[in-house]
Amino acid sequence: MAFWLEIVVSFFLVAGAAFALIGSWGLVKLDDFYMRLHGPTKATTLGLGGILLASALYFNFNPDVAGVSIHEVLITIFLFITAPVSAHMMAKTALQKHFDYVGGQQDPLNHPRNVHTIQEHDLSGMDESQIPDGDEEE
Amino acid sequence: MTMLLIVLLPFLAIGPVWFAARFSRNASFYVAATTTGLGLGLLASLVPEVMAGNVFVDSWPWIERIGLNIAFRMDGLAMLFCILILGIGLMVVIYAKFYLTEDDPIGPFYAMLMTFMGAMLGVVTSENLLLLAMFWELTSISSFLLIGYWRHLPAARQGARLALMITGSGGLFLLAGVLLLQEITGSLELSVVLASGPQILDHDLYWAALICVLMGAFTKSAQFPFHFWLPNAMTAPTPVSAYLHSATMVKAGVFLLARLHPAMSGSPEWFFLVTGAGLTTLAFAAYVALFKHDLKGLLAYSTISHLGIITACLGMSTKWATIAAVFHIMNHAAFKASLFMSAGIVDHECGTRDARLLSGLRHSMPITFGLATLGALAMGGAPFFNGFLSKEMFFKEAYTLSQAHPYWPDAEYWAWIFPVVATVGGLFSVAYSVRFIHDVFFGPEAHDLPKHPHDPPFGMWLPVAILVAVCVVVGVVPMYTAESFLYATASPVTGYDMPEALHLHWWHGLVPELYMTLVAIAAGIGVYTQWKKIAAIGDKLPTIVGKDFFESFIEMLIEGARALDRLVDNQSLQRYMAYTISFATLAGFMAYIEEGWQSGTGVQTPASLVSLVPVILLIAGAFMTDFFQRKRLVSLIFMSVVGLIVSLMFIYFSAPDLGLTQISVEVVTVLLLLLALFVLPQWNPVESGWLRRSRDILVAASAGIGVGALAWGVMTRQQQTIADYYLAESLPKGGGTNVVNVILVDFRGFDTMGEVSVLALASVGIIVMLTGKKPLYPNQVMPFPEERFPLMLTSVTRVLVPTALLVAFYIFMRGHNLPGGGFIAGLVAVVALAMQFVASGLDWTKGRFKLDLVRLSAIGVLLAVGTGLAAFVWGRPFLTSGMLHLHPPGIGEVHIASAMAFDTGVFLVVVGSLVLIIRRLSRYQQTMEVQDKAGGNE
Amino acid sequence: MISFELLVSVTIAVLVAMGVYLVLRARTFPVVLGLSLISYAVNLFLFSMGRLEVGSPPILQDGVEVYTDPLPQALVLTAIVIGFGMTAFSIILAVKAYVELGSDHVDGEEP
Amino acid sequence: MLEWANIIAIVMMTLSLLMNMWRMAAGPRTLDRVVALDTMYINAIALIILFEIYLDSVLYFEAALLIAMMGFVGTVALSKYFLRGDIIE
Repeated sequence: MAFWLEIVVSFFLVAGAAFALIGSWGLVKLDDFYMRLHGPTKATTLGLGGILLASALYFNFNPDVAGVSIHEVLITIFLFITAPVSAHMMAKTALQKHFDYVGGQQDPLNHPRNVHTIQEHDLSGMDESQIPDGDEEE
Repeated sequence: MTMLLIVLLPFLAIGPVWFAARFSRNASFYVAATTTGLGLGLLASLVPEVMAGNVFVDSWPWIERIGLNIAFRMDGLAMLFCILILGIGLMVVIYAKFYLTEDDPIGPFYAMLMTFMGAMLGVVTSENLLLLAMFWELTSISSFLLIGYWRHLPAARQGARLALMITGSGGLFLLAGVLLLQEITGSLELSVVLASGPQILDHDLYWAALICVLMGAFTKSAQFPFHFWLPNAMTAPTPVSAYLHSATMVKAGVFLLARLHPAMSGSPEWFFLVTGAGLTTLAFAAYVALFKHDLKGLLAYSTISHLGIITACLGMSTKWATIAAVFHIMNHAAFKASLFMSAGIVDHECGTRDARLLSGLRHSMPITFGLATLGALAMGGAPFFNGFLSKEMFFKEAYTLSQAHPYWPDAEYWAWIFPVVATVGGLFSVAYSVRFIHDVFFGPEAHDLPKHPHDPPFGMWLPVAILVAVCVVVGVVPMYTAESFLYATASPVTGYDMPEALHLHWWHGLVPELYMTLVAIAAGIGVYTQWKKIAAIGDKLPTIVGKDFFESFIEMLIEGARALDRLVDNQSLQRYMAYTISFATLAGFMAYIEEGWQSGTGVQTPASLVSLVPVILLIAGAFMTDFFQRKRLVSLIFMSVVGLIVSLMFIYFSAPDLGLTQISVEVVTVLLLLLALFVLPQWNPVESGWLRRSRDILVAASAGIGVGALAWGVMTRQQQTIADYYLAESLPKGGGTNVVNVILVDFRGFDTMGEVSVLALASVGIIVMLTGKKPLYPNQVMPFPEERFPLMLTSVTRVLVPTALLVAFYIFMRGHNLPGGGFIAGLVAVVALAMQFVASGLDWTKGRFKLDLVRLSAIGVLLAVGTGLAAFVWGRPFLTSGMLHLHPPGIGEVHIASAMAFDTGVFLVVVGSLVLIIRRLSRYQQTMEVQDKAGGNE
Repeated sequence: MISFELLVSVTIAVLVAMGVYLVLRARTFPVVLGLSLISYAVNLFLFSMGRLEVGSPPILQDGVEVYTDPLPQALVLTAIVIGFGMTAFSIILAVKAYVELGSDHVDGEEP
Repeated sequence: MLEWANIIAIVMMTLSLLMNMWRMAAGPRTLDRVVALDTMYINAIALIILFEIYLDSVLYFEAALLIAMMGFVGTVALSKYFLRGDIIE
């Protein structure tokens, strides 16, 4: 295995892992849900991308390992399509559930820009305590 | 061979008899009668030889390991019983044809009768004692069915149950006795057992064997104190009573005594137990019989009493007493069967058999009157009847006992009890015989009977007439009719130790037994004239009704079982589970304590610090699952962490297939549990106190420690593996390099087939559970009138689902050689489809995915089975796989093994069943939502 | 010394203990979760009967001599799927019981 | 060098797994736990790829692929549960 390739692969490995670690660190450290969502969805995804890149380089340009591996490409595509969608879903949920966020801003759904959304849907008669999310105590 | 045929014939006739009844009652009757007649004919071919003193033994090995042979023995005793069973059987078959009404199904009746006849023939001709015990139980079962023939009558059902329980448990005693005899003599063959009499008597186990055998005999022959089932069995149709309860089945007990008489008699135990039981029964039952108003009840107790005579004779066990017993067996069968049939005729024609209602029937039923009177005279022991002869012999033996006996050389004053009890029994016997005739046929003519009485059709009284004729002929001229026959039949019972000649006569001069008879007759008639006064005294005496005693005993057993049940099971699953798990854990620890637990000495794989982290995560995940168990959703999330880590562990420990399966199953499980959770409550209330919780923690911890210790103990020991075979043969025989998959679809394909069938069955069960009308139940309302299907999600899945299905296909295709295969591919496809459901809803998907899922899994199962069956075409065993190697250009080598088809079957079953389950559950919720809304609008 | 054998044994022990505790709860849902945990433990236990090997999966390759025992893997694979069938059946039983009886207590009625 | 890089990366990934677990346990909201779970799935993919490089083997890629797919489906299903209650309508 060429030395330069080893350097490149090692770099991507460590860098990718570092990004992933930072993502998780963000998940632990940040103050509210909306902030915390950033860590995993951005940093960790990017970190995984780095590791996948390293793996692709390692397996495809390494004479010691026979064959061509396109799995990394597949995984990367898969991940890069799905990660935003799942992040979107979670953010949507958080908005819907009126999660507080740090910094004194009001509930995002009460923001003037969003008021019409509320009017469109008749929320009266809905008992929100019945929303299933496992947070509330009985 | 003839003997086998005689026994088998009735069994062979069961089907035809039943079947013929579908055409006409007559057809069924003719088949039954012909069979019985044929049996008699076959028997007749053996009679001359047996009369000459020959013994036939035929044997075919069956289960030699336990000494069970199909072996038959035909000697005098067996012949006597065969004649009784088949002869009286024929009478009963004819009689029943007329007795049963159009409403009574005749096919089952004759079928059961044939079963009983065959079983009875088996009992009396068995050479092998184990075979005898088997037939013995079969008689109990078939008599249970026959007694309960009128199943709409509660009394019939109770009587049948009682009879089965008493005689059936007696049969178990008999089985034990038989096995003890085998222990003593080393053989189950009668010829051996009969020849080793002294050895049996000297053996330490003689007592136990004797008790067991006597229990069997006494229960069957209704000897005191097991007599009470017989009167209760009188709810049976009269042909059954006549056949089972007078002539044959109850005789099985005395048959057994007679059969084993040469081997087991001759000890004081035998003498006192058997004679004591016989005499007690004789006097007691005769006394009770006098006060029975039901004619059949009277006859039933009379039967018990006469069986007592036979038992007592066998107990005395002298040469002449034994001969008397055999003689009385045949005499009693003749007169009692005829009397039962007469009682049946009276019942049939008058609509009642209550002696208090019946009166003066001699005018309207002259033929019946004549026949019944003759039969009753025989029963009462009047001179010139067969009953007289055998009873004389019995009296004589009883008198002899009072004079001297090996067990008491000098005449003892208490020994007078034998002739006195015998006479008293005879006295009551006379009394109830007189009552039977006088109450029913004499006196003023009764006018308030349910039916207008008249003589029955010819076919009904003919059997009675034949039997009565036998009684009279034997009674008048015994020396020409019965002497040689009795000699031949009694020989095996006495152990071939017979007097020179029998010289049966009804006049022996002025001997003690004649006085005893005269006293009995005179006093009997006297008692009858005063019977109402005596009955008044009798009513004041405390009575023990055996049936009630028995019922309360059974009640006590049931109550005890209930109490025990309440003790361990208070309808609480929690408690039940706690007990079960604790017990299992305790049992495991017992093994540790007994054998000592120690870790093995095998090589251990050192672990790095890094590998500690997943374990910590897993433990944390599992712990949190418990910690948050009251918040169900959170608990579920933690459980899926556990699943993730477990699949990582599988991957790490060289099991990629397992990792793939685990992670896919994990997600499908989460989907399913989420679907379910939507219906179920979101939280668990606080229910357990600290005591309950500490107990549960204790139970859980000890179970965990036990299992963990076991795992540790196993893993640290050297392994004996059979894996090398699979690893070596996977490629040459299974045509694949992924050994796990080859094992699944090839080596252990049969197991896999079973497992996919189970999966398919589970899905069918789930469909059944979720089908039908759903009850309305308050449920979480839809919280947000948000867009139902987020646009981004929907758009992305348009791309992802086909990709995922492609991945599934890819994993499936390579499964035979690389990690993958039908199970995993199926799960991936399920997840892909579930994703589609989540993103676009059921209706959208259903419009584009038209597959009958039930059919899909059915096709899968059939495909798996069909692949297995295809091997038969090439003459190979089930599920042998074939292979085809193709080299299409550009792709490389492609193996097409027949295992591929099998794997396709697995794939289809997994997809069909799982998608079905998911779809059905979400449909279920939708239905409930609709109902909720409808309910809210009203 | 920490060995894999020890770690896996501890894992199995913890899973069983947690599973049993959940099985002893009074509501159907935790019982189903507990059963799942126990079936993880059982699968791991059966799997570990083939002993623990790292990096030698039973996929035949040229030049590779050491393979782990494939037989427990095959057994556990079907066990996982069947275990899923059982979980599915029991959770749907729980749903049905709740809908029919109006209570998800394991005894079918509120205490 | 690659070996060392690999080991460092593995250590970092396990550390981030531990952090995810911490977030999962701490909550405070259930949705936080879902995010943590999603992150765990992604970290698991990374771990598997690192493991492959460590072993020089390509036998585990399908596992990584499947975890990516399953993680997505799981997260989406949970989110849908919060949004609508009924995940399959």
